[in-house]
Amino acid sequence: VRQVVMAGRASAPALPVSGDRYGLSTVGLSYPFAAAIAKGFSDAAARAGATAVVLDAKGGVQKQANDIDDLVAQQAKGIAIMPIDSMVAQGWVERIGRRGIPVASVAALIGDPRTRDVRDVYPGLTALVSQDEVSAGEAAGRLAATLLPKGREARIAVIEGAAGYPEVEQRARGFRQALDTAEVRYRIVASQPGNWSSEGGEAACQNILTAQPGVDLFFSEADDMVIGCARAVRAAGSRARLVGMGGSRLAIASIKAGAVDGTVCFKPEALGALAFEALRRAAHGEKADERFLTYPIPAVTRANVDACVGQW
Amino acid sequence: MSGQDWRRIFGLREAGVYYALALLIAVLAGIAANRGLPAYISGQNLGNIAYQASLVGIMGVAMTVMLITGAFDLSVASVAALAAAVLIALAGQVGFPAAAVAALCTAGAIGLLNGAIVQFVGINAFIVTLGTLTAVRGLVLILTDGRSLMVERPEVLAQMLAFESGRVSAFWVLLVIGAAVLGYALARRRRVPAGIGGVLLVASAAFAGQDFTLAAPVLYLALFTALVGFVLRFTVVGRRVYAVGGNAEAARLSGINVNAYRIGAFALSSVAAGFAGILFACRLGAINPTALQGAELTVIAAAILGGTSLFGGAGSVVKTVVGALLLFTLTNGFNILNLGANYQGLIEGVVVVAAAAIYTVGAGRARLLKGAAA
Amino acid sequence: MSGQDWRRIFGLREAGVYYALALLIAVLAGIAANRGLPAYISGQNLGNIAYQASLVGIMGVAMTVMLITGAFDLSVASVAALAAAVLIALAGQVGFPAAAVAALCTAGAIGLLNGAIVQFVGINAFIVTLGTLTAVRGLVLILTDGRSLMVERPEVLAQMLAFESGRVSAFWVLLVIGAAVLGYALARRRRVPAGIGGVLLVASAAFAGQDFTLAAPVLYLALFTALVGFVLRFTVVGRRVYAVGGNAEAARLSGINVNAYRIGAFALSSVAAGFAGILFACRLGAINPTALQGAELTVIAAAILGGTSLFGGAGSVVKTVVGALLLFTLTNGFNILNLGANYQGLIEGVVVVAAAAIYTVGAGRARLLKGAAA
Amino acid sequence: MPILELQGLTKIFPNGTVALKGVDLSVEPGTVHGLLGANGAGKSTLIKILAGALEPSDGRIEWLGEARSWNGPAAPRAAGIATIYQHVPLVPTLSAMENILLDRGGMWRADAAARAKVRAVLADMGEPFPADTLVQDLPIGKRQMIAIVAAIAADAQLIIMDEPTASLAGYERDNVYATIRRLKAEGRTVLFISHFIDEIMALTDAVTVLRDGRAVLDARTADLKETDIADAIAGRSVAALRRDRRDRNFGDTVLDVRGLTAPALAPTDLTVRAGEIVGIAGLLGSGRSELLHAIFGSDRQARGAVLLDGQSVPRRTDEAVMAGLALVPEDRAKQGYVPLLSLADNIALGDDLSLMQAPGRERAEATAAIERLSIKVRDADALPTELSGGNAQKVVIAKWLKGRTRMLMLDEPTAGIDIGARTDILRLVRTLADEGLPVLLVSSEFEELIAICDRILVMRDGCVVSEVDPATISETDLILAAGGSRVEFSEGMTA
Ligand SMILES: Nc1ncnc2c1ncn2[C@@H]1O[C@H](COP(=O)(O)OP(=O)(O)OP(=O)(O)O)[C@@H](O)[C@H]1O
Ligand SMILES: Nc1ncnc2c1ncn2[C@@H]1O[C@H](COP(=O)(O)OP(=O)(O)OP(=O)(O)O)[C@@H](O)[C@H]1O
Ligand SMILES: [Mg+2]
Ligand SMILES: [Mg+2]
Repeated sequence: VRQVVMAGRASAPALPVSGDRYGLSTVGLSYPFAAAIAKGFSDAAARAGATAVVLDAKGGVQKQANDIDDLVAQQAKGIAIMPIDSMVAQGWVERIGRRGIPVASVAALIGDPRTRDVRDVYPGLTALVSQDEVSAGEAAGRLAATLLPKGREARIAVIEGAAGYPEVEQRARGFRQALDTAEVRYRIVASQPGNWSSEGGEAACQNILTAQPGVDLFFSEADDMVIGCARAVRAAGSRARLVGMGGSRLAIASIKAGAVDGTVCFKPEALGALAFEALRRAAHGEKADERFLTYPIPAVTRANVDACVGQW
Repeated sequence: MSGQDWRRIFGLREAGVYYALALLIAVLAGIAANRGLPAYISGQNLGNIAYQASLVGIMGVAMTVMLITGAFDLSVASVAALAAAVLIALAGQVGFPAAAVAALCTAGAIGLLNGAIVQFVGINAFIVTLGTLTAVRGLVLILTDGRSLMVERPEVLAQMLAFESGRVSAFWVLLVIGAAVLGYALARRRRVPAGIGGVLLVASAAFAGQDFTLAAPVLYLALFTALVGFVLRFTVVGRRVYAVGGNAEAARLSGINVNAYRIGAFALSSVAAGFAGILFACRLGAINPTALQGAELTVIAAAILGGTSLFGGAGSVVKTVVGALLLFTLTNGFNILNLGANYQGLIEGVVVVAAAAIYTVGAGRARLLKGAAA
Repeated sequence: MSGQDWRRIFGLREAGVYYALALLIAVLAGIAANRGLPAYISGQNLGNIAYQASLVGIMGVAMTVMLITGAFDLSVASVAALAAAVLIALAGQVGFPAAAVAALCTAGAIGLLNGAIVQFVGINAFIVTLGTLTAVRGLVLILTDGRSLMVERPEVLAQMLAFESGRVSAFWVLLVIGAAVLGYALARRRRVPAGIGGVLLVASAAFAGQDFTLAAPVLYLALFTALVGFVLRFTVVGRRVYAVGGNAEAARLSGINVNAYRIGAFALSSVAAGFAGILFACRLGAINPTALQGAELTVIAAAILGGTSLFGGAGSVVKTVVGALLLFTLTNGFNILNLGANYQGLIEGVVVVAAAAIYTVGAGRARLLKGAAA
Repeated sequence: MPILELQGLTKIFPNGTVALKGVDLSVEPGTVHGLLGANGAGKSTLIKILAGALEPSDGRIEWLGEARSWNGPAAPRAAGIATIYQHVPLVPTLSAMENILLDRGGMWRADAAARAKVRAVLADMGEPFPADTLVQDLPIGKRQMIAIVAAIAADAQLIIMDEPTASLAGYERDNVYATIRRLKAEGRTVLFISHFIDEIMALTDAVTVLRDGRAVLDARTADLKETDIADAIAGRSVAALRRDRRDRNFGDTVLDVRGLTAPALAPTDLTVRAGEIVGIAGLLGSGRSELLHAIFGSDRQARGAVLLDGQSVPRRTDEAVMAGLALVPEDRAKQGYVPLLSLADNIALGDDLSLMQAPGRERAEATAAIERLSIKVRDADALPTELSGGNAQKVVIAKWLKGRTRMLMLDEPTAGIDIGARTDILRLVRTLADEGLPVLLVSSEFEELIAICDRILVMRDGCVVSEVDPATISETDLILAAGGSRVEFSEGMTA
């Protein structure tokens, strides 16, 4: 009878209890990017015959702290953290480390993101599995450099995420560095938050276009915002070019349709899988020489958009 | 018309939110001009603000009715996201109109459920709609499986985009509404504010000219506001809505079916949220699971800035829309002036309190004392 | 003691939230056992739940006082974040104790400001605290420059960690509180619920044994709840708090300084939020600018789940804490059972409404009608 | 055949209170039928059942010869029964006119015909209130009138009035009397509840007296004397309140008010000596309540000096209470008690200055007060909302019957209180004064003022216009002094 009940649960959300348990604490599973990381993590676990315990911090640091306590209490074999806040997460890494559980960081580094280089992995971490936000910004900047008008100072507007997120500054920093390296003459005429959402990006671009009708290029720090921004640009009859970041399915579709000029291709599922593998190896006592794990993050345009499969 | 009536109508208490909006726009226009930016008060920019405020406005109008009946709905943003998800999920198979109807029905069903639980089980509306806020967002997650959904069929997508991004000549809209309001003002003497409103509308039609167009959501907002405002102001149903919120016991003893009105308000709120969700989904033909998260507080803030009482019995839908415009004018101003993101929160909070202060202080000490007692 | 009294005290209406929590724990323990997971009802796990609920509990207790006086505070989460930011920013220079005092003073000042605006300018508490929610979060962003801050000096950090992560033997805490409650129950006959509570506490002390320790925040929560509960239940101040919320005008005419009580409630709410912020900062030794965003709704939900009225005049701090425990037991259960994230929202929403239903339905039709009128 | 007949009507509230224990009542068409009874006798409960606002536990209602059972208040309205409730339920955020039209169906708010009809009724009644003012801005007396107009405009065959005159004074009462006569002349039936036996004698054709949920007297008014009714209400014989002519020696000046002014109050000076009862007479809206609130400090716009035993009292209610001032406000539900606190807690609200609550002492005091004021209630743990109107009023008075009170101000303390309790309360006030407590008493019952006051101040339009000696003035002269007309009054009472 028990078997029948368990079989009946196959479609139920909970994964069957089998093999070792590996935990992933995400920032929030209603964010598609995080959900895709979780999918990569769970799929990899399933392939390895382990159980993935994926927790949803719903965007709250405090909830994430609780989640990590719960994972420790459940004696997970390895814990991956997708930290909501990099500085705050330092304490968690140490706390988990004291229990001897391997811990990896996914999608963001641990430590002060302003001073610590992403490749300088925080002591105590088994692995840091991430794209480098600054170099992602650089990829976007290099792409932008090719789109800007030549022979005059280009006017650029940056659509930031929201105040208080370190990526906001990192991506913008990389973006500017690449433009500087490319020796483009440019001026950032506006830098406004789009709250990571399409409607926020649309409103910000609409409003910026009112104040600065001659903007040549909008750099949106996330794909959702670039899509909204594209609508605003089209509605205002502006000729501004649009560069996003993230490689979401929607952005890929928009690039194919010609509404957006380019984006930077992130692969969250790959991140999840890499993190799981790193933890599994560490749990089985294998030593790894490289603790920073990443994957190539190319900028894509309409010409090479097929190289990027939207994973979120 | 006596001097006292004039003072009342143009006094801060009645017209405070209009003054607050006008003041904000004037300040922003002044700063923009001072910095050598393009004219702030342009048809284009004002149209943008109206467009950005339209979804919150539509939900705010229904929320106002809700608040007037003395209840509360925190679930609107989740319901809007659910309607959007249903639309996107179904549109590919059944086409846009059928999917839109399904989305509205889903939203309406949740409204009825909310209302039934509040009225028949008797649980506080705050906790019920907080529960449905969470539960409905959960449904959105289940429906989207935590990923962004998009409409794949291009002809359906085109239909949806057309529904949302059509533009109408503002000239005719303003002229027709203005004439209607003026006509009303003339038909009954003593209706000075309506008369002024009508004149303003017709004047702005002439000012804007025939080239200036409005986005479809703005038109939908205007129509919905006019309809709800009309029902509240001129029909017996409207009177009963105010009575249910002002004193439910008095309403019941007057033979009004309080349950029906309250549940109806929940349904209206959810259907309006569903419609806002449809407009949202039609913007991009796509939806992500976190869409519109947190919008409920903006919606309620718009209504309360417009002077609607949290305790029921008083409120005006037009002022709610003005409240929403005020909130979005503020972000528009931040963007135009390129104010640093870190400073926006502080300024926004202060402006919201100051705007509310304008008419509260205007209402004078007498009401203050009563208000303190209430 | 008559049968009717018994029925009342153990009836769903009075004790509903306790039953809801017990039921939830029983269901979770059952499922966990069925799936072969480690025992759900262990000191460790229950301690975890209490620890996780402690910040919301502390804010919820103060929020309950706020709601009893008939006001409302949406700004608690922002205030907590500000206090945390002040603490972290100053601790490096002036040391932990001085920085903590500064943080509490900052929080208290914002509470006084909130209260003064609500009482003297007469603006609705909802809109004022929505404004300060935004403005104070803006201050946090300005203070931190949008980045996370952390304490650099190791000895200060150690002090802070010690303040938050010290553990006390639960045995003594439970025993002392249990004995006090029992003593009270014996001193006055007829206090059956207190008696039962005392017996339960002493029994769990015996059950837990001397090895079982409680995290410091849980102790702070217990002390704060006991203190506020005592003041509300046994002092004249407490009675006046209820009177102010139940009928402000009658309270004023009875010689109660309504303004002082209301403003005091705002100050208490903010100071408690500030203390929660300090615990938060000490827990992490760092603060991110978006910390605790959205926690205000959880805090209010805990209070309302505990049966506190949104309209003032009724409420119990112990039940608020139980409401908070209920909410955190739920997420703890999700984590333990590894329930798919997509389904959590739906289940959480349904459980919240169901928990509220337990005691509302228990209150029966009579109250339902009154509730509809309120 | 009676238009309305009740048989064995019973009502048991969920908390176990048996409000009606099988009442039989029959009302003849075209008559004015009086319903009387002590506070808590069950009058309001009875009419709420008739109006469909409460469901009877048992019994039978026959309307126009047909057995009916209402489900909700809409049915009796449709059947031609209009009701004025004791605690007038109005929507504060709507205008008076909208409130009157609240039960109308139809489509448009601005239904011209309906409005015209209401305006006609208003004109008939001498425009008792501005129709377009929001109800929340109207004082309690005007609100009472709104309910009366609403019931009359509803064009019903039976009009039930639950203490319609309790919050009215002078000419407004006369208005109501005239209206009732007109209704009767039109062939309508009125069921009239009142604690004023003179009203009952002058207006009604038949009376029923309830006591403890039973009808104890049912007779034609013409066959009864006032004392019969009073005795039936109280269940004992009630001695009429009569002025005792003893000469009193008053102590020193306790309350000294100098140049006190407020928006609705001209600068006023007055003094009250220890042991003295100073009455304040005036018409509705003459500023009597305003004066008391100004003295008490609850009107923050009031300016001027208030000295208690020579000490200046700061203009705040908490300071005033500390100093020993006490005010029993006129609107008990809104200003008097806290509905969610028990009677014991409500009564304790006025005096606690200590830190800890003292449940034992407070309960004993509350129980003593319940005894002393004969409050009809289960015990001191009951909530004020469970009480009948008059009993709730007594709770508010009980709040201030403390040793600490040095100056007692009463605003319409007997409004809605039955004849037995009224005499008790007035005797109590007299006793308190004789023990040395100075009292300021506002009442629209000039008879009461004359009976127990040592001096009467007359107010008109926010001004104290004269001071009269109750020993020498007659009731009609006092009414004249207050600005009412003697002719109207005597017509009102006797025609
Ligand atoms: N909602 C209620 N719940 C419980 N008991 C009630 C309720 N309403 C009234 N009672 C009780 O029913 C009895 C009759 O009350 P009712 O209001 O009918 O008295 P009344 O004759 O109108 O008195 P009054 O002259 O003071 O208005 C009283 O004992 C009262 O306490
Ligand atoms: N809430 C209010 N809003 C506006 N005017 C008021 C209010 N209360 C009283 N007034 C006005 O103030 C004046 C004095 O009223 P007050 O209540 O003191 O008179 P009163 O003699 O006590 O009459 P009542 O018998 O109504 O109590 C009146 O003109 C009245 O209309
Ligand atoms: Mg009564
Ligand atoms: Mg008065």
